[in-house]
Parts: sequence; structure tokens; C-alpha cells
Amino acid sequence: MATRSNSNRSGTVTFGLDWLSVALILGGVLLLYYIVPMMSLFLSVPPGDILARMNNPTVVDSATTSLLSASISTVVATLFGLPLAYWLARTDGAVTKMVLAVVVLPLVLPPTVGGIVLLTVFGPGSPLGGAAVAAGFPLTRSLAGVVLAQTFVASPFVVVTAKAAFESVDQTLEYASRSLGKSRLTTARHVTLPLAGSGILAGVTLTFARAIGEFGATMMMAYYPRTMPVQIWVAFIELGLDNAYPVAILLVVIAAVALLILNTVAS
Amino acid sequence: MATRSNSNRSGTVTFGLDWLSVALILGGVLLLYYIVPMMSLFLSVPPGDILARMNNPTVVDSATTSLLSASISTVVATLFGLPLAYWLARTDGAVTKMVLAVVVLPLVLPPTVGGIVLLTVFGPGSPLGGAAVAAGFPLTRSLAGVVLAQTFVASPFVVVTAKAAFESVDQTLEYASRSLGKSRLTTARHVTLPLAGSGILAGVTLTFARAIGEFGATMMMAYYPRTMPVQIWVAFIELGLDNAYPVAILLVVIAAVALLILNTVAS
Amino acid sequence: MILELSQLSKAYSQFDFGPVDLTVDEEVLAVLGPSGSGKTTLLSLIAGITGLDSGSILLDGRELVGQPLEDRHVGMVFQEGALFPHMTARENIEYAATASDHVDELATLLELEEVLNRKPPTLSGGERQRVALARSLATDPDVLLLDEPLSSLDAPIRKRLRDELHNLFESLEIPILYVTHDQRTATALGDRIAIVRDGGLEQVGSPSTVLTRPTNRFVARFTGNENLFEGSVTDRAADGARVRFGDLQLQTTASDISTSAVTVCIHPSRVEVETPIVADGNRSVNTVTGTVARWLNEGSVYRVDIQIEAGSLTLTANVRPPTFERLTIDNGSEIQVLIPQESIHLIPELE
Amino acid sequence: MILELSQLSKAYSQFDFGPVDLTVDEEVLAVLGPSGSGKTTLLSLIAGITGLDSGSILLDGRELVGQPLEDRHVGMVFQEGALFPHMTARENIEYAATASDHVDELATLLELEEVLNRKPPTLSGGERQRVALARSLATDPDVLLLDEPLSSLDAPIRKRLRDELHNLFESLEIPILYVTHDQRTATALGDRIAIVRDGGLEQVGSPSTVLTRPTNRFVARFTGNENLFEGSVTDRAADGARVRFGDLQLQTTASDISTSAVTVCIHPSRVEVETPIVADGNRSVNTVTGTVARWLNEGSVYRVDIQIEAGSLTLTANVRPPTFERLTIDNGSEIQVLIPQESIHLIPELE
Amino acid sequence: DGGQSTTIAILAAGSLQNALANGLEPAVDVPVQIEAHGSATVARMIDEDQRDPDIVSVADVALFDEPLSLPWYSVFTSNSVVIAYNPDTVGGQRLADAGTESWYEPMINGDVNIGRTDPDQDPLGYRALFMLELASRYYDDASNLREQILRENQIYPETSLVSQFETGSIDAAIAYRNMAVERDYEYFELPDQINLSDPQYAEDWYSTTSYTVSSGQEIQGGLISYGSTIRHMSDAAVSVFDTHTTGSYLEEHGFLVREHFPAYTGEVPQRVRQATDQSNVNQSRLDGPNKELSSAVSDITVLI
Ligand SMILES: [Mg+2]
Ligand SMILES: [Mg+2]
Ligand SMILES: [Mg+2]
Repeated sequence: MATRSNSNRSGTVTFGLDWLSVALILGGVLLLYYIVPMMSLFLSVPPGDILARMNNPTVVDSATTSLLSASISTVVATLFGLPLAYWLARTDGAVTKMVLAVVVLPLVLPPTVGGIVLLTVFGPGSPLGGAAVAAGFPLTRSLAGVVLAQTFVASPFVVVTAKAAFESVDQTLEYASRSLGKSRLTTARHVTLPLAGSGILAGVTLTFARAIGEFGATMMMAYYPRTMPVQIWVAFIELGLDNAYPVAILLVVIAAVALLILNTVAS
Repeated sequence: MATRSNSNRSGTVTFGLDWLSVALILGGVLLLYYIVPMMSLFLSVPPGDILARMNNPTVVDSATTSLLSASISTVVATLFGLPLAYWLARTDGAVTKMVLAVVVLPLVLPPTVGGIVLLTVFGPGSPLGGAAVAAGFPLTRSLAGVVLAQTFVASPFVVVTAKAAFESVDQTLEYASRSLGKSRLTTARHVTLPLAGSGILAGVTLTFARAIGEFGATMMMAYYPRTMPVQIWVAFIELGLDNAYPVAILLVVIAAVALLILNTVAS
Repeated sequence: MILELSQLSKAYSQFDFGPVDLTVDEEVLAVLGPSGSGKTTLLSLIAGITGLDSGSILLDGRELVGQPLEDRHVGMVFQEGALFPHMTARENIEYAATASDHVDELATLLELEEVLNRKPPTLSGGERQRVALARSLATDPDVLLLDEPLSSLDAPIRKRLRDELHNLFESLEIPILYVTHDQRTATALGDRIAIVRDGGLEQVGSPSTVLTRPTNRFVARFTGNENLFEGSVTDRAADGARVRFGDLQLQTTASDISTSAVTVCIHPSRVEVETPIVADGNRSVNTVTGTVARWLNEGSVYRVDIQIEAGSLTLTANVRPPTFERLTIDNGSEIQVLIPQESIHLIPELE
Repeated sequence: MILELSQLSKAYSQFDFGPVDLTVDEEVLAVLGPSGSGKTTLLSLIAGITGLDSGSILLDGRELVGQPLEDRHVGMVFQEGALFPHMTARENIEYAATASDHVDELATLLELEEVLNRKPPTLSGGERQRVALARSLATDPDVLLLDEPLSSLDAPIRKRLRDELHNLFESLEIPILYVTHDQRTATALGDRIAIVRDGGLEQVGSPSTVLTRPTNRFVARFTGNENLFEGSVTDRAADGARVRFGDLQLQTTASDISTSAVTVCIHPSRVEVETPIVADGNRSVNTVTGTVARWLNEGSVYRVDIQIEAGSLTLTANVRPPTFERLTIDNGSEIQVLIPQESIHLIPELE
Repeated sequence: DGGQSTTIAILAAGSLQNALANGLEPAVDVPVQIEAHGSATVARMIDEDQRDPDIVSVADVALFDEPLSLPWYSVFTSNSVVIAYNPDTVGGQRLADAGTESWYEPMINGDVNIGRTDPDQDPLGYRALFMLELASRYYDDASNLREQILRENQIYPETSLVSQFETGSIDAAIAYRNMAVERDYEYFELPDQINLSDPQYAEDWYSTTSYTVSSGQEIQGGLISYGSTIRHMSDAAVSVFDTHTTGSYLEEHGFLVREHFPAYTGEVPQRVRQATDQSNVNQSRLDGPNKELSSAVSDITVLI
């Protein structure tokens, strides 16, 4: 019997190893698919050009706007998204599924269309937008507009990811906290959030990355103040790729550094 | 003592309930922020207009292209992304973190810029793209181009989400399967994947949604064959919003139905 | 403090809990039952973790139903401790403490000084449970609920902690519900024991009553009464009934049996295989002979299955190691079995 | 089949396992130790779940080290069963089965026919463990490893399953390692017992040897020997040494004690408080008197702490309920304690 | 020939999209693929090798010299600058009330939110500036309209401008005539002297205004002229180009076809000239003889 099963089993090994290699190759190919274009981008510009742009006030302004708006959008998305994610995580049923569907829908809309639709709601011609303009706080062509656009496009990620993170926190710990006389808020702050931390961080990371890279909806809601993606587009149209690539590289570097800091500080 | 603690505790209650309401309101506001623009989109067009577009061959073609390309992109992203996600989930250390960073970076790049960078790698002028054209399988202005663009932009979501899903599968179950003499592949197919199923499904959903809504990179890589986002763009620059909205609504409806079917079939 | 539960009930899709009526004074009530019987549900309802369908929970007259769990002042020690894994032991206790000097007091009481700065994953099971207990006590609860705190512990630690809890519980003057599936823990810690089955109370009483006078077969089996036989009462007298089961006919001291059909219940720890020198004239003993069919060394005790010669009955006896060795018991050995009259408990069988 | 482990070792950041040498024949080796002692690590190394640092694992001469776990043909029953939650019981077993008729055979053997179509979350703990066992056996393993399969079960079910396993194991002619932290389970199931502590083997031997002749204090305490005292040998004779501890001086049958300093070890189940009629002339008994300091009803047995009058020693005795009642034991009662000479085990204390 | 397939790819200015898709495409037998972006984007995409169309058409022939440098092109149609307004908004209504003759008054008063495109990126953007400059001179009671009316916050990208206008975010837009015609916007036609559509004012009048874009180029005012060229010569391309530059669809879509169109610049391939001449004769659309008007129609001179 030992002989039978041994031969049988060694057959499985070879097969299994082959498939393991195939799997690793598949993953590697995808990784290359991310890396190669990124490398091509970085190699296309002499480092001097990038440094030169770092002194260009327009670029600096757009970098400031991008960092600021993406940070605010991420904070807003997180602040508003975590309660929604928590509710989704702790509830079951048809309503939950429908709400989750609603959260995913903004992703389906091309960002440009999303931006246009946001205009109908927040543009100066809409009641809400008009009132905001009257109050001296216009919701388009302003940092607020950038944030509204980025939040619409990027916030679903933190909601979906944080939902999964909250689901992984043992509810018993929350009951334990509350049975110690702590309110829901205290419990959320001291128990649930820290424990869902790494998952939430992943969602925050995705949201920040998507927000800082957002172009279509931002362009519609707020061509000014210019974010880096808009600036890249403008640079491209004005003087072509050689002009646009350094800004794109700066965007990638700034975003990478921001994400690195975010992930280092948070963990 | 009972009196002291009672008053103490009822103070906490009021506070807690208040904050609970605040949290629910925050979540509700975000939900409204998704729903209202979507409603405004749907209400802006008489249903007849939408039905009329469903007979327009250009729109039908673009719907077919979108569904097909987003499906292929999702399959490709999943096929290549799951091994990567699995590796990320089962490995720790600096390399893992760097790889995860690489996965997130495509999100940072504005999609249009991503599309341009992909052109430099896969365009007819590049060695790879040239060879592909010579082989009769052009990587731009083709379904392949659409898939390449959508995959670049949308695949990170399935990787990040599936990683979390794989992490939630008890590794003991994998050991149990392998100790029963099953290869890694058999174990992955019969144990890990089904158990990570709902998380992977969430990632697949995000990827499909993002892929079918992708515009910037797709437009650069493949203006033809037209996907629905490109068709929306064309309709818009032809005759403005009234012309574009019905197509946008169709896109949302088609994507919602596709996601519904995906989620129903999968679970 | 007194805790009064009345008509507590909660329906699940696969399981109905209650209605349960129960009053717990300043005492330890051990809640004993198999897994899935509703022990944890009972605690969850009292703590407010699970909402109830109907019923009332009065704590010194204060109605707890409708109050959120954070306002009930009910301390709960969860099965695996439910310590916050991102906080040290000290932080866990401090998080709960109403006064900060409380922490060190409790740490001393529960011998936790050494581990205060360690995080839960690095604590042993016993340390974890003591921290969880300290954390619950730090809130000065009006009621203490414990959900199988010892079930995951190693035997020697379990034994030691059980002793410590015994002393601690006596010093707390609040109602304590202690859930366990281990009959020995329930017996050792409980002032009273409540046997739970399928969401209802089967029997509530002192440990010795529940153990020696179970009211039905389930309680009997769950408290280790392995010798259960269908029998019938043949003769009723003032000083006890005679009962027939299999081919045996034995004298008992049972006097108030209403039915003829009974379950005869003889705890293995009360079956003797050796006559003591301190023979006691007042105690009458049934004597039967049998053959050893099987034995199992269980460490502190040997479990010996004895085939009774008068019939096809198998009686299980717990035999102490010295006795086992002295009688050189082995499969097939003949053995004399002594069953004290008062050790035969009769459970009336209603149709 | 024979399993030979040599110099097996594995270093973790907080814990070093091994080096361990162990040979397991076609027998049941119960591996007993506290949690965190390395029991699961031992099984993981054999199964190939954990890579080892050094050492060799020979199965009938075949080297397992370096082989992936799927090729080792080592069956493992995980602590909580590790059943695939998305498959029914039948699918779990079929997944593993080399031949399909195997499934029904095993289902019959382990009495699983009724539950084959149910999914793991709906199974009781005992059913779950039996399915896990059936699944492992379906692969016809060359070695069977079981990691505390009974630890989460209710007492009555645990007892029943233990009996079933006992019979099943006898029919399998392969090496079986059965990990547990429960001394009674180890004693009942093991042909031999290995005591594990801090990643090393403390003692390997038959259940009665390990229980009555522990080689050190740790083994003694872990096997329930609560009466451990520092003592010194005062007199060595061919038929046994005399030992002094506290103010007591007792005769033992120990004859090969090399040191003067010893730990005196008397298992509570071997301390008697009643003289049997079947007194045995060959067995000599030490008699001391004491006062009951405390007693605890543990269900099948009373644990009685006895203050020995001759000194400040407290001796714990397990007393059967009938004896307890017969002697009307209570706090403060005077009591005569009988300690058979052969029940006093001396552990040499090396400096 | 140069075409790899029989499908002809046209990369064109966004304002041509509708005319090409619904006017040209049905009128030709050859399958065409139309892609439209802002004219500057079109030029960039070709210059950066992201696009390789058979025919390229832009709304500003200056782009054919820089960044593109193409050997020849045809100027085939014109457009005019109009003021489109949204009568449903308060500001739009004020504009409607003011009427064609004094549209600039509510703008000066700040009662109207107007939108325009970026003069640094888009021909329509600087043409709006030229129009206002010319209007300041043309209307007696107007002066310094550029300074009085223009704010930076009126600038939107081309596509966004339409969205803003249609969603009521802006009351009025400085737009091309064809956009207003095709989409049924309410609009004011402006006098030929300021609408940049009449060749007779090009040389002496339109050219008196200029704007320096951010890259330093100074752009002079001139006629709005759409230029087109064939990049990959083939029979199919020539046939499409012919209909594209001489078809009657242009007027139907609100473009202005002047008598001297199409006019050629550079070394025009003979087969192209033959094909288009033929069409013009057959359709009798040209009143006068076909002549090269390069000086008149090269409306924009790029001064470095
Ligand atoms: Mg429970
Ligand atoms: Mg246990
Ligand atoms: Mg273990």
C-alpha cells in the first residue's frame, strides 16, 4: 500500500509545484504590469528636470492644492465613511446589501460624468450651490469643489475596506467594553477603531491614493485651484509630454511619500 | 454607591446616544452624497429617452464592448491578482510592504496619465506594441487595449481586497487540507478560495465597477472600440449633457445589473 | 443585592430560551449544562448583550430590561477573557477602573503584579482569566457573571484558580452567576447549582441535592450518574421502598415515590467494593456479586464496569487506586459490590 | 510502522523546542503537558506544518524531513477539528477519501450516518471531532496525530468518545500521538504517556509509572500529586527507606534513593481515611492523625485538607462520598490518616 | 498606399464631432472612425505619437506649424464667436433682456456669470479675448471690455464649459456658433467686425489684437478657420477628405463656408487638389475662382 500511495503522492507533488510556479508567475506578471509603466515614466525624464519643476510656483501651488485637498478628502471620507462602514459591518439583510450597492455605484460612473452630476447638485445654478455662493463659500472652483469631487470618487474605498475591517473585530470585545460601563463612543474609540486599525489604514491608503490621482471629476467641479492631475493635463496640452512627465513623477513621489508617512505614523 | 454610579452612568448614556446619533448622521450624509447625484442623474432624463437609446446601434455596440471588456479585465485582474494577493497575505516583511506599495501606485497616477504611460509601453511605436501589431494583435485601438487600460486602473482593488480576504482564512484549514495529501493547488481551489469567497467577491465587485466606469486610461489606449464611458464622452461633446445622460444612465443600470448577477451567481 | 429574573425568554431561529424564573441572592449560583443549552444566553440576557423577547430582570428592584448594557452595572467575565489585545494587563484594568488605586488593590488580590505590563497574547490562560476578573471587579459591579472562565485552563491551574475564586467569591457580597459545563467546578464553587438544558432550567438546588437527588435522567447523567436503570417499585414501606431492576431487587431508603415505574440511579462514586472497618450499624447495605467486565485508569480513580451475576446489568463503580490494587482487580475477577440503601435514588417516571 | 524522532529541534523567538528524541511504535503515546509547553509544536513538526531547525523524522525508515506536508501521509486531527466549514460532513470526508466506499465504512464505524449531510457549524463538538477523525482516517495515514480533540467537549460526551477512541485506536496498527492537557484522558487512552514541559520531554513511561513514580516535581504536580513535601532520608534499609518531612517520620518501600534530600510525593487518591476490612497483612501502613482544615465537594469525590497534628503539614486526601458521609467529616473533625508505605514516592533532589 | 485598412481614422477638433459623426459619416462610403478632443489636445496626441490618424482637423491652423509640422493643409470652413446664454437663469434672463445690441452691459455690471475657455490652452479661449477687444472698439459706448468683464474664475476647460452652461452653473458662455446651433442654445450673433468669421476683416482688423500665451508665444487675432490634412494618403482617405472639406453638412451644422474655401497651404498633393476641385465644380458651391489665400486665411501668426 505504501508503494501505491507514494507513487500517487509524488505525482501530486510535481503537479502541485508546477501550479505553484504558475501562480507565482501570474502574480509576478501583474506586478511587472504595475512596475514597467512606472519605470518607463521615471526613466523618461532626467532627474534635473524634475528638480527644476520643484521651483516652479505653478507646480508648487498645484502640489500644495493636491496634498491639501487629498488630505481633506481622505479625512472627510474617513470621518463620514467609518460610521457607515461600521453600520454595514454590524448589520445584515436586504437593506445592508442595497446600501452597499449604493456605495459601489459612484465607482461605476466615469469620473467626468460623476463630476458633471455633482455640478447639477452643487453647481452655482443649483439651490444648494447657489446658497453656498451667496454665503461666500462656493462649492465649485474652490478647494471645496476639489474635495467634493475627490470624496465622491475615492470615499467608497474606505467604506468597503473598513467594513471588512470592522467585521474582523470580535464583537465580544465591544460587549466587554460596554459591560464595563463604557459608552458606544468610548468603546468605538478605544476598542473597535484600534483593533480594526490596519484594515482601516488600508482603506484610507486606497482612498488617499485615488483622491490624489483623481482627474475627471475634479476637472469638472474645480478646474481651479489646480490639483496636480489637472496641472499635468495642462502641462501636456501646453507643451507636451516632456512638460507633463516631470509633474506626473512629482505626483507619484509626493503621493508615495505621503502614503509612507501615513502608514508609518498610523502603525 | 448605587446612587453615585447611577447618575454617573446616566450622564454617559445621554452622551453616548448623542454620539451614536452623530455617527449615524455622518454615515447617512455620506450615503446621501452618493444617492442624491445618482437620483439627479436619473431624474434628469425622461425614461423614453433612455429606451430610445437602447435601440441605437452605437450605444448597443459600446454597451457590448463595455460589458465584454470589463468582464475580461475583471477576469484577468482576478486571475493574475489572486496569486499576488495570496502571496501578500501569507508573507510578512519589508518586501511584502514594498510590493503592496507598488500595487497601490497605479491608483495615484491620474488615469489619463496612466493611459499615456501605458501607450509608451504598449503603443504601436514601442517594441512590444510593434511586435503585437505585426502579429495582427494590436494592443491599442482594440479590445486588448481597453482591457490593458482597465486592468491597470482597476486590478489593484481586487489585489488589496483579496489580500485581506485571504488573511481572514484560518491557515489551519489549509494545513488540514494538505495533511490530507492534497496539493497546494487543490487546497487553494477547494478550501482557500471558497472561504475567502465573500471578500474576493467584494474585490471583484470593486474591480468590475471601476473597470466598467474607467475613462481616462481607456480613452488613451483605445478610443475605439468605444466603451460606454467613451461613448458618453462622445455623446457629450456632440450635443451636450442631454445627449450624454441617457447613456450614462444606461451604463449605471447595466453595471448595476451585472454586479447584481455577479453577486447572485457567486453567492 | 438580589437579582430576580422572571419569565425571561428569547426565541432564536433554531433554539428557544426560557421562560426562566430565577432568583439569585448574595451567593454563587453555578449554572451547569451542556454546550448549546443556553448558559451563555442566560448571561447575555442579564448583561444586556442580547435583547430579550419578554420578561423582567430586577436588580435590587431596579428593572434592567430596556437599559443599554453600559448602564446595567453588571460585570461579565467572558469565556476566553475578552481582554483587549492592544492594551497591557494594567491598561485593561485601568480602562475599567472607577478609581485608579483600585488597580493595584485588585492586582494584589489576584496576584497579578508581575504581569501588569504584559499584553494579553503573552499571558497564560490562567493569568488572562485573572486579568479579566480583575477588570470586571474594577467597576464595582452589582452582579458578577462568569462564562466558563476556567474551561480552557490546564488542570493544575484550573484547580488552583478554582480555590482562589472560592475565597474571592465569599468576600464579594453580590449575586454571582458562574456558568460551566464541568460538574466538578460547579460543585466546588456553587452555593447552589442550576442545571440548564435546551434553554430551560431542569433543577436548581444545593450541590449535594442536585448530585445525589437528580429530578430526572438528564440531570442524573449530566452530573455523572452513569448507573441509570429502568425499574419498578415492588414494595413501599415507611422506612423505604424496594425496587426491582433487571433481576436485582434492592432495598432503598426512598419513601415518597408516587409512581411504580422509576429510574434507578446509583452514582458510581457511591458503589463500594470493599467493606470498611468503620462499619456503621445504622446504614444498611445491599450486597450483590459480579464480574469485572472492563476497567479504565482515570488517574485519581479507576472506573470499573461490573457485570452483575444476577442479570444482564452492568454497574459502574469508581474505585480508588489503593483499593483497586489491594483487590487486584482485573478483567474477569469476581467482586463483591456493596450498594448502601441511601445511595439508591429513585426518579419517578411519569408517562 | 514505527516513528522515530531524533534530535528534533526548532527555535522560536520566545520559545525553544527540543532537542527531542522519541520513538513511537504501533501504540498510543499520550503527550501530556500544560498549554504552551510545545505539544502542538511537536505534532506540527511531525506533520510538516512547521519547518524544523534540525533533526530527523523517520517513518518506517523513510525520512519525512524536507517533504512537503501533503506527501508525508501523516494524519492530523486538529484541536477544534479544522473541518472545512463550507462542506458537509460527508464532503469533508469524501474530500480526503482515497476510495469512495471508505466514507460509509468510516461513517458507520464512528456513528456518523445521521449527520453526514450537515455542515460543521451545525454539528455538536463531539460530532465535529468524530468527523475530523473520520476525515483523517479516510486517507489511510501511516501515523495519526491528535491535538486535544476532546478538550472542548462536555464531560459526558468526552467520556463516551474517550471510550470509543480507546477501542478504535486498538484496531489501528499505526503509531498514534495523542496530545492532551488532561491527565485523565492521557491515562485512559495512552499505552504510554510523555510529559512535556518547556519544549522538552520530562518523562516517558506507562501511565501508572508516570502517575505513581514521577521523576520530578513538575511531573508530580501535573499528574495531580498535590502532596509534595521537602524531606530527607533518615534510614536506608533493603525493604525501604525512612523519610522525615515536617515533624513526620514515615516508613516507605523506596529502596534506591541516592540522595538524602528528597521530595516526598503522596497522591491524594492514595491517602486513606478509613481502614478496609480486607486488611492485607503484607501491606504496611503509616498512621497519623490530623484535623480537617477544609473540604471541597468535587462531585465524585471530596477533597479534604487535613492538618497533621505532629506538625504544620497539610495533607490532601481524596475521599469518596460514602466514606465522607460515614465519617461525618467536617471542618475541625479529628481524623485518622493511613498512608500505605508503597504509596510514598520519593523524588531525589539533586543540588 | 499608406492606409493599413480601409477604415479612415479622423482625429478632429471637438467642435467638429457632431458634424463629422452625423454629417460626414453618413455621406461617405468608406467607414470612418472619428475621435475628437480640444484642438490643442489633438495636436499634442499626434506630436507625442499617441495617435496616428489618417486625417487630422483642427480649429486653428497655427497648430499645423507648431507643435505639428505638416507639409500642407486645407482651410475648409469657418465659425464665428457667439454669446450663448441660458434664459432659465436670472443672469441669462438679464442678458436676454439687454438684447443683441447691448449684451455687454449686464456683463460689465457683473450681473452675469460668464464662462469661457483657457486662452493659454484653447483657441476659443484667446478668441474670446480678441472678440472683446474688438467689441470695445466697435461699440460706441463700450471700452475696455477685457478688463471690465474678464475674471480668471470664468475659465473652464472646453468640456467643462459646456457642462457648466448646461447645468446652469454659468449664465452665458462665449462659444462657437456651431455649438449653439447644434444644441439649440439661445445665442446672440455678433457683428462680423467682432465675430472673427469674416475674411474681409481678417488682415486689417482682426489682426490688430493679440495675446501672449503662457509659453511666451504671441498670438495675433485672425479669422476662425478650420484646417485639415491627410497624414496617410490613400484613395479612401482622399475620398473622405474631399467630402470632409467640401460637403454641405458643414453649413447644416452651423459652420460658415466662405466662397474661397477650401484654400490650401503648402505642397498639396495633386490628387487631393483634383478631387476637391472636382467636387466644388460639381456642387457649384464656389462663386469665384479657386485661389490660394494663404495670406488671408493664415489667420494667426505665431511670433516667437
Ligand atoms: Mg457558552
Ligand atoms: Mg476542559
Ligand atoms: Mg496546543
